[in-house]
This record gives sequence, C-alpha cells and structure tokens, in this order.
Amino acid sequence: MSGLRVGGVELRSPVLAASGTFGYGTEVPLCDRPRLGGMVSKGIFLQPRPGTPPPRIVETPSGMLNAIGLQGPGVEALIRDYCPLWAEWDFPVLVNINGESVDEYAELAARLDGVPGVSGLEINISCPNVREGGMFFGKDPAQAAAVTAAVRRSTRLPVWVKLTPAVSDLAEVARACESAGADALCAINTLVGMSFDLGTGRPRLAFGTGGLSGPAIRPIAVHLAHQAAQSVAIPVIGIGGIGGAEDALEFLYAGCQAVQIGTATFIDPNAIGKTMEALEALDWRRLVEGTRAAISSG
Amino acid sequence: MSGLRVGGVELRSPVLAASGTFGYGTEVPLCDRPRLGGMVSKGIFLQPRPGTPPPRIVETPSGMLNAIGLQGPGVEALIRDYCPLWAEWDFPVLVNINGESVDEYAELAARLDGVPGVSGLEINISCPNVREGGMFFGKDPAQAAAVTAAVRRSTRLPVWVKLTPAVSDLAEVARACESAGADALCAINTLVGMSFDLGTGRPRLAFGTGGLSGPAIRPIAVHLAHQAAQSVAIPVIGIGGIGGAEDALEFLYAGCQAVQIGTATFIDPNAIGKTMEALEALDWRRLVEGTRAAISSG
Amino acid sequence: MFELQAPLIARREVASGMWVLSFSAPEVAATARAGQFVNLLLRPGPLLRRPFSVYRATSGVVEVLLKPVGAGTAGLAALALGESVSLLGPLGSGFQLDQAAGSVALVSGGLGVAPMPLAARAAAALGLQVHWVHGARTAAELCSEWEGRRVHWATDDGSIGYHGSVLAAIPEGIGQVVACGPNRMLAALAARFPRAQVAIETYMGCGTGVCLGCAVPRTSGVYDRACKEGPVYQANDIRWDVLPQHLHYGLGA
Amino acid sequence: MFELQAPLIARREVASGMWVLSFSAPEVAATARAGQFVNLLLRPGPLLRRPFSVYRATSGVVEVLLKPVGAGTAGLAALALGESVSLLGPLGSGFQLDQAAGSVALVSGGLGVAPMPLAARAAAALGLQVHWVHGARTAAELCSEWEGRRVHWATDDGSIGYHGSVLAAIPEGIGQVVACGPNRMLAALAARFPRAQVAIETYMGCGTGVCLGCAVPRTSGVYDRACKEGPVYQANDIRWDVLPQHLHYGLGA
Ligand SMILES: Cc1cc2nc3c(=O)[nH]c(=O)nc-3n(C[C@H](O)[C@H](O)[C@H](O)COP(=O)(O)OP(=O)(O)OC[C@H]3O[C@@H](n4cnc5c(N)ncnc54)[C@H](O)[C@@H]3O)c2cc1C
Ligand SMILES: Cc1cc2nc3c(=O)[nH]c(=O)nc-3n(C[C@H](O)[C@H](O)[C@H](O)COP(=O)(O)OP(=O)(O)OC[C@H]3O[C@@H](n4cnc5c(N)ncnc54)[C@H](O)[C@@H]3O)c2cc1C
Ligand SMILES: Cc1cc2nc3c(=O)[nH]c(=O)nc-3n(C[C@H](O)[C@H](O)[C@H](O)COP(=O)(O)O)c2cc1C
Ligand SMILES: Cc1cc2nc3c(=O)[nH]c(=O)nc-3n(C[C@H](O)[C@H](O)[C@H](O)COP(=O)(O)O)c2cc1C
Ligand code: FES
Ligand code: FES
Repeated sequence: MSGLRVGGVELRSPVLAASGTFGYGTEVPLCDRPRLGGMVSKGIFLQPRPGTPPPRIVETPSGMLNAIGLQGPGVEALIRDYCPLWAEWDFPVLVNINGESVDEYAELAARLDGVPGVSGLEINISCPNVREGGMFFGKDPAQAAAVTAAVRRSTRLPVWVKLTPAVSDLAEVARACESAGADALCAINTLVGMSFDLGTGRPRLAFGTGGLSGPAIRPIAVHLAHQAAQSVAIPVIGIGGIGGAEDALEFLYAGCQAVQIGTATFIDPNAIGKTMEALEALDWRRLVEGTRAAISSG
Repeated sequence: MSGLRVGGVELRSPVLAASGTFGYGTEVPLCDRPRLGGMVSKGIFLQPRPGTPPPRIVETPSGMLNAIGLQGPGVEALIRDYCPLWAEWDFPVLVNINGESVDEYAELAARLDGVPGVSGLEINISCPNVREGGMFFGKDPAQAAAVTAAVRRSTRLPVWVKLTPAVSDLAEVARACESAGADALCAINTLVGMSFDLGTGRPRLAFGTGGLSGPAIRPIAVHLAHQAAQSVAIPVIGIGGIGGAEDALEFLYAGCQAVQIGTATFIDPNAIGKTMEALEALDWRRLVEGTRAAISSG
Repeated sequence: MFELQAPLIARREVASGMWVLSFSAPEVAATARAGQFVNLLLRPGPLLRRPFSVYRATSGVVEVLLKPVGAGTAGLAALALGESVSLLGPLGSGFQLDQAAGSVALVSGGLGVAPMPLAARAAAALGLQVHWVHGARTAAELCSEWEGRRVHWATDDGSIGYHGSVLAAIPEGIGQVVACGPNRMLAALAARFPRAQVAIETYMGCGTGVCLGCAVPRTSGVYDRACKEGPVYQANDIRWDVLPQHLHYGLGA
Repeated sequence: MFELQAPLIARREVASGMWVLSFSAPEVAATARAGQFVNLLLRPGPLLRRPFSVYRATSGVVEVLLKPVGAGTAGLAALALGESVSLLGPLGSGFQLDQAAGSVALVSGGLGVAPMPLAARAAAALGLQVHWVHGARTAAELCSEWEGRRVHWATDDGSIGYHGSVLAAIPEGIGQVVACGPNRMLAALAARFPRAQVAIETYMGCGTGVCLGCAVPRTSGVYDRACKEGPVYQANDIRWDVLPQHLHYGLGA
C-alpha cells in the first residue's frame, strides 16, 4: 500500500477514476490498473433506472455535456454482479449513491454496509441529470447535511460527499457536510449546460440540459476545490477536467489530497495510468510539500 | 434604425460589444462598426481605480481567466472624456456601473442620468474581481433587488442588470431584478476560476482568482440565459463564449433578444462584425421565428 | 482492443469529396471484423475521438472512409502523409452473417458504404452470394469502389443506376440483408426487413462502453450501448421512433 | 493596424532550436517599426493570439523569431510552408532612438534578440554607432545572425565571447542603451541604466489595448498597457518589483 489514507479509505495512489466514467471497473481494458489509486463506481439508485433517451451527449469547446440520467441496474444487481469482483481487486472501490429522498440515501447506505468489495460511499448530491433528488440536495446546506447525517448513521463505511458547483457559497455546503459527519468531500460534479441544435432550434440533448465536464471546467473546479479545502479540515478530492499530471498538480497545490479523472478516460482509456506515471516521474510528493513549505515560509 | 428595441434601448443590430472587452469604444480600430448593435463600456466606479497587479490573465482550455479589478478613470473622467464622443456615434452606448454599496450604485446612476451619449446603464452585480461589492450583490436576490431598485429610482435611463452565474437559483435573482424595475437582464458574467503555477505552487493570477470567459463557458451561459428568459417577461441579453453566428443563434434560440460578444473580440477585433454579417446571411430573424413557430406548433 | 499511434500512409478519393484514409495499424488490422469501428483522436483537434467503420483491413493497414462534415473529419482529411492519429480499436460487435441464408444484400446509402467491403469479404468467405447495393444522391457521390460482381446502384437523381431510393434497388429473394446508412434510411429498411443486420450511428463519448452516451433504445425497453453491444443490431430490436435521426450540428450539414 | 492571412514562406534555424519564420504580410512589413510586435493566431491552436516582436520587415515579408516553449510556439514552428496564420499588427509603441546619443548598445538576452535587427537598422539610419550586445547560455543558443560590425557576445558557460552576464559585456561610454530579454535581466539592467529603452514581456489577452490584461506597473503609480503604451519603456518608469518576472507555465520551461 502507498500509505495514502484519504477520508478513511486506503488509496493505492492519489489518482482515482471518477464516477460514471469508469463503469463498474470492468469496462476499460487498456487502463494501467496498478497505477489506479481507486475507483468510484457509476451512480446507483435503490431501483434499476433506464436513463434518459438519446441524444445524451454533446461535444462543446474543450468539454462535453452529458445527460445519462443515472442509468443503472439498481443496488441489488450491483451487490450481486459487481461487489464479488471488487472484493478480489487490489484497489479500493467506492460506490456513488443516489436517492430521491433522504431515506433512500440512508437505505442504500445501510444495504451496502458490510458488503465485501465496497470500501466506501460517495454521496452524489450533485447530479444535474435527474428530475428528482440529485442536485437539489447539494444546493442547500441544510439538505446536504441531512443526507450526509442520514448516510453516516446508516453505515460504518467511509462517507465522501460529492459537491455541486451550482451554489452561491460552496464553503457553507462544505462545512455543513463536514459537521454532519462526512469523511471527505469531492469537488466537483459537472456544471449544468445546454446547447441548441442550429437546424431545429431545439435543445440538442433529449433531456434538455446536461452536465458539463472536461478541460473547459478545470479552472472552475480548481477554484471550488481550493475553496472547499480552505473551509474544512477533512480531506478534499479534486475533480474536473484533469487530463494529465500538470492538471492533477494544480488540484494538489490547491489543497486536495487526491484527485479523480473522468472525461479524460473517454479520450484515452489509460489517462489515469499515464497521469500517475507522470506524477511519479515528477516526484509529486516532494513537489507538493516543497511548494507548500515555500509558501508558508514566504 | 433596425427597429430592434431591447430593454428600452434602440439597438442597431442584435450583436453588442460586452463590457470590459471593447474599452470605451475607441480602442478596436478593425471592428466593422456599422454592424455593431451597440456597446457596453468598461465597468466604471465613482472613483478612479488602479486595478489589480499583474499577472492579470491566464489562458485555459477554450477560455481565459481575467482579474483586471475594474481598472478605470472614475465616472467624472468618463463623462468628460468619453461621453461627448459617444454622443456623436450612431450606435447606443450603455455604461456598466459598479459600486461597493447600494448608495454608490444609485449615485453613479444619478450622475449619468441625462448625460448625452449614454443610452442606458448596465448594473454590474457580478464582477468576481473586486473585494468589495461586485458579485456579492448578485448572489443574493434581496441585494440584487435593492441595487436595481435604487438605480431605477435614480435615473430615467433604461436599466439592464448583469447577472452572475455563481448562484444556486438564477431564476430567483432574475425575478427579483425584474420586480425591482429592470428593463432587461444580461446573462452571464464570468465564472470564478483559478489556476496554479506549476513551478511555484501559487495562484498564477496575482489576485488569486479570476473570471472565466470564452467558448469554454458557452454551454453554461446558454443554459442560464435560457433559464432567465423562461423566468421573466423582460428581455434577456445572452453573453458567454460567443465567437460567431452559430453561437449567437444558440442564445437567440434559447430565448434571448440580443447578445454580447466579449473575449472573441480579443482574438479577432472584427468578431462582432463577422458575426453580424453571418447572421444577416442566414436571415436570422426568419430562422429564429421559424423554429419558434415550429416548436410551439410541434 | 488496442491503442496505437497510427501514421497515415495513403489517401485516395473514391467519390466527390469522399476519401479513404489508410493508417498503419497492424494489431487492429489483424483483428478487425466487418461492422466494427475504430475511434480516432486528432491532436490538435476536437476534444473527443471520432468513430469510423473499418473500411478495409489488410496487411497491417486499417482503412476508413470519410467526408469532411465538421472539425474532426475536416482535420482528418487534411492530415499530411506520415502524420499520426491515435487509433483505438477494433470496437463494437460487428455483423453476424448467416451462412444458411445463401445470399446476402449489402445495402448502403452514402457514407454507409464504409463497413461493406469487409462485410463482402466475410460473406464471400462463408460462401454467400453477395449483392452490393449502394445508393447516393448523384453518380458523383457514389463510392467508386465495390466488391463482387453483383452490383446494384441507385441515385436520387437517376444519374446512374436505379432512379430513386436504394431500398427499392434491393433484389428480390435475398437470404439476408445487411445495411448501413443514415438512421432515417435504416428505419425505413427496418419496416421491410425486420431481421436485417443494421449498423447504426449515435453520438459517442468514449467508444469503449463506459460513458453510456451512445444509448440505443431497444424494443426490449432497455438502452444498449452502440459502441459495445452495437453498432450492429437486428433491425426490429431497435425503437426507431426514439433513436435520433438527426445527428448534425452545423447548419450546412 | 492590419489583420492579414499571412502565409509562411520560409523558415530558418538561427540557433539551436531557435527559428526565424517569414510570413508574407505586405501592409505590416511596410509599416512596422523597431520594437513593435505582431500578434499571431494559429488555427487549430490555442484560444488566444501569441505576441512576437518583428525581427525583420523587408519587401512584403514580416519575420519573427521563436523557440518552441508551449502549444502556440510549437504549433507555429511546425507550420508547413504555404500554411497561413492570422497576423495582426504592427502593434505597440516601438523604441525611441536618440539621435543625439551618438552611439547605441542593443543589449539582448536569448530570444530578446528578436527586436534588435530592426532596431539596428533604425539606429544606423539615424547615423548612430551601433553595438550589438547579445548573450545566451551557450554558443549554440546564441543567435547566429547579427547587424553591424561592433559585436559583443556573452555566454553563461563562456563557450564564446565574454564569460558571464550579457550586462557585463556592454561597452563603456555608450550614449543610449536599448534592451530586450527576460524581465529579470531587464530589472538588473535598469539598476545600471535607468534611462535605457527596454522592451518587456507580459501575458497578453488582446494585444490591441482593450482587455487591460497586459498591465505594466509604472513608477507613476498607474498601470500601463504593454500592448499599447509599451512594450517599450524607459527602464526607470517601471516598478520592477511588481512586474512579474516568472512568465512560464510548464514545469520544464
Ligand atoms: C459506429 C460509427 C461508425 C461511423 N463510421 C463512419 C464512417 O465510416 N465514415 C464517416 O464518414 N462517418 C462515420 N461515422 C460518423 C462520424 O463519426 C461523424 O461523421 C464524425 O464524428 C463527425 O465528426 P466531425 O468532427 O467532422 O463533425 P462535428 O460536427 O464537429 O461533430 C460534432 C459532434 O457531433 C458528433 N457527430 C456529428 N455527426 C455525427 C455522426 N454522424 N455520428 C456520430 N457522431 C457525430 C461528433 O462526434 C461530435 O461530438 C460513424 C459513426 C459511428 C457512431
Ligand atoms: C510584446 C511581446 C513580444 C514577444 N516577442 C517574442 C519573440 O519575438 N519571440 C518569442 O519567442 N517570444 C516572444 N514573446 C513571448 C511569446 O509571446 C511567448 O513565448 C508565447 O506567447 C508562448 O506561447 P506558447 O503557446 O508557446 O506557450 P504556452 O506556455 O502555451 O503559453 C501559455 C500562456 O502563457 C502565455 N505566455 C507564456 N509565456 C509567455 C511569455 N514569455 N510572454 C508572453 N506570454 C506568455 C501565452 O500567451 C499563453 O497565454 C513576446 C511576448 C510579448 C508580450
Ligand atoms: C458521462 C458521465 C457520467 C457521469 N456520471 C456520474 C455519476 O453517475 N455520478 C457522479 O457522481 N458523477 C458522474 N459524473 C461526473 C464525473 O464523475 C465528474 O465529476 C465530472 O465529469 C467532472 O470531471 P471530468 O471533467 O474529469 O470529467 C459523470 C460524468 C460524465 C461525463
Ligand atoms: C478582460 C475582461 C474584462 C471584463 N470586464 C468587465 C467589466 O468591466 N464589467 C462587466 O460587467 N463585465 C466584464 N467582463 C465580462 C464580459 O463582459 C462578459 O460577460 C464575459 O467575458 C463573458 O463573455 P465572453 O465569453 O464573450 O467573453 C470582462 C471580461 C473580460 C474577459
Ligand atoms: S460511446 Fe461511451 S458507452 Fe458507448
Ligand atoms: S493585451 Fe489586451 S490591453 Fe494589452
């Protein structure tokens, strides 16, 4: 093990796969898995969900919009089909949990508690692509705290909370989640976006809006991850537009303990492996500690 | 005149120059001015402001961060040096006004009331690059309404309000500004972002954070402009990442009555002229009305 | 699945504005089956990869067929010989040819001809009688390369072959129909040949099965992944009313 | 100011990894003065333009000098002959040469040599005695082109010319000093030659004076625009402690 313990989870490296961009860990054959710090599985609900009708994605300048709508098999199928595989793997898997009510989140957490193969939970209160739940809970500090507390009570697993950028004051939500018992915060999920078809004048996505990811959002994500890290004592995991070691370093400099890579895996299935390899070559620990020391003494 | 009256201002075309990206209208010699619908001047305060120390800009994927800090000569110099020029011009000039308190906004509005050359005011309650005022007023519906109402009472000029994307619920702020007497809403200003220098581990901008503009933010801007247009009866002017006619059309389809072009002017001084030329070639009015009719009947 | 830096080694125009690009990609050429595709990454270029059917795959070379319609295809068409792209593949499921059918019609509209040369060779290898049925708007836009002796052309303007839809040019009494073209054409074909093998188009985020962006609405009620379970389906497995038929972005396209 | 589609018509290497690119840009070549710059836009390429000093401007051709350090310069260096960039210029203020000074030292470090050929010609035209003072890390990195007969070289490793800083290689008794190079070098020069004309570097958003991104801290207390009032300043007009000295992004640079 790397000795890197973040938010109650023993990571193999500081670079994880982000939820919804690595499936259930079985889909991306070209990934250099020994370099993978861990993965967060695709967002799951209690019940199976079909997802939204197509078109589901639109490419935008240095980014993409997606409206998948949390398509998935439901928690029972997840436990049956995937957790036994994960239990054999040598990197930690966190499950990204979703609900339409506080009770649903709590029920999911209880159901996953003690299931072999599950190393932690990532509470998704920031999905822009579902009509009920999703981002609603992440926009309001009190709701965010309520979900976090309910999950906390229902499981002994480490609990990470994934924040939405669509808030007036991220620090407030971050502190609310910390007080409610979160072990770490993940910043950020996608930003809501929209694109119109020039031929028809209608939204290009069948769902209307979608979540913006990719390099386009990186400066926003770095800012919000920095703000979260400044606001809480628990670790922050940076997410948003990371495609290589230099991007990951920006989040580490911003105060994050680890990062997740999403969209970049679509472009290069081995984006995570290459990022970690380059971080190692740069001796990232020394680099991050060196600059932190220089900053605090300067 | 084009017969295009938006938010109390007679525009020459639906494509305007955005505040802070066209100076005081005297700086961009290659712009095809007959195609310019109007311009919004660089944000002004009551007093002269030096702006922030350099570095002030950072390029990001399909975008840029800026932290200019509303550098400017103050309202008296504006009235003395620029308004007389504007009074001779054949397109309308709106002044982008900024304050650290409700009273300062009102005082600025009163000072500019009746000054020849000023066709309207754009209230900037969304600048991310000043420590006092700025975005603070735009994040809270009550504050936004207070500034709007105060300006409304202090001037007979048309009043546009420029919204910040950094809110949990843009519709709420939009409705508050409408109720407080705004003639139009402008959506959006830049998003707060940050970038770290890989050599030093410190923020690349001297100010720390900056405002993200350019194509990267377009999907977010289209979404928020659409949301604003759905929430209010007054016109919405779309801003964010527009570089050509196709981009402008997305905002028109989203329900905007006009658009502003910012960063694209840095890349091509005649971006506005070319965009308007291409919109004319596409017969934009027919296109927008055609698809609106198709959508409402379909 | 392989990810290779694949240099462009040849380019030829096979119809007005339609190009075949040949990339050196030995591992992919050796394993690609008819109906599968490769996902190409252009740098500098758009963020995401662009999927292309494998047109031919021989002796270390993977060929794709394209027409510049947007930033990605324009950039690919403008590549200089010797320049490389990242080539990911082979991807997707490929055609299921039925040896018992005796004969097969390879029906394509426009760029839909792309997977057909490989399909023709696979069919011939199985001993099937192959009918090459290809339509375009005009003679100039018809792909000038074909496989086999049984060729049926159709053009919208009648400038060559059958005057009208390529669907009407499909001979009677064919054992199996394999088709590729605009989704609109495939939907029409599905009504007549519900058991045809069709290769469809969707927007794709990854091409490797992780993003769920390429959702294909199945009659069974679920969404499949075009890049993994597809892009080839039996025609009556698809809910054509839900599958987007309009995949264009630009006003011109 | 002109905006032209300027084709690359020639390229030559003038030091290890340092290139001169020649663009056909008649209107700009005819009007550019020493110390002015052009702003180049590469498509596909990074979002913003990239500023480059005019190296030479003769008979319709604008030359710029560069070394690949990032996406923009790498893309420019890799342009094929015949490919075009959008060239905006001439921009900025240019050097003020003082005819009364009698002699002038053109002091440059590394790529800072870029504006000097034009400056040398302007100085010679005024009848000034021109000293070409150019330093680099090693002989291989020294620009192999120069103007005039009075050449003073300096290298950090002593491989050619004076062993040490280029500042130490400036001859005594010179009437005027004109300099360009890393801001750090110019700051040191300013201490010795407070009235030197220096061409500085800042990040630039537009190059045309509208974005206020290129702020130069003046001793008078205001921020100037490097692209409009600058990039040339009298050395003691600048607050060197506030002007960023570190302009690099990548770890390597
Ligand atoms: C399985 C599969 C096989 C394909 N095979 C071929 C082929 O052999 N030859 C060929 O010319 N084309 C083929 N296409 C379509 C090809 O991928 C698109 O034409 C191409 O992506 C357009 O890219 P662009 O950058 O030129 O256009 P842009 O307009 O810049 O593309 C904008 C966005 O739309 C997407 N897009 C636009 N049109 C399509 C489309 N028709 N299908 C999928 N995505 C699209 C792009 O991926 C991108 O995200 C195939 C598509 C799929 C899914
Ligand atoms: C007035 C002026 C004249 C210049 N003349 C020359 C010249 O003659 N030859 C030459 O090689 N270089 C010159 N430069 C610097 C040149 O513009 C940068 O090297 C170039 O912008 C780097 O671009 P890149 O895409 O290769 O690097 P990247 O690292 O990709 O650039 C990233 C960002 O940093 C900015 N940037 C990085 N380094 C610099 C820098 N040193 N100066 C300004 N912006 C920078 C870029 O504009 C971009 O926004 C000049 C700069 C200015 C301001
Ligand atoms: C196609 C797609 C599906 C996603 N699905 C989920 C999800 O199920 N749960 C979740 O919390 N985040 C989801 N995300 C968000 C990512 O985990 C990540 O927060 C976001 O994409 C920003 O990172 P990136 O720019 O590296 O992609 C998804 C993103 C994409 C692009
Ligand atoms: C350098 C710069 C300066 C700006 N200054 C102002 C300003 O003074 N007042 C204001 O309301 N907006 C200002 N803006 C925001 C723009 O008007 C516009 O809202 C934003 O840039 C998004 O549009 P764009 O993507 O087309 O640039 C500025 C933007 C930039 C890039
Ligand atoms: S394109 Fe990503 S799952 Fe098919
Ligand atoms: S670079 Fe924009 S004002 Fe100088």
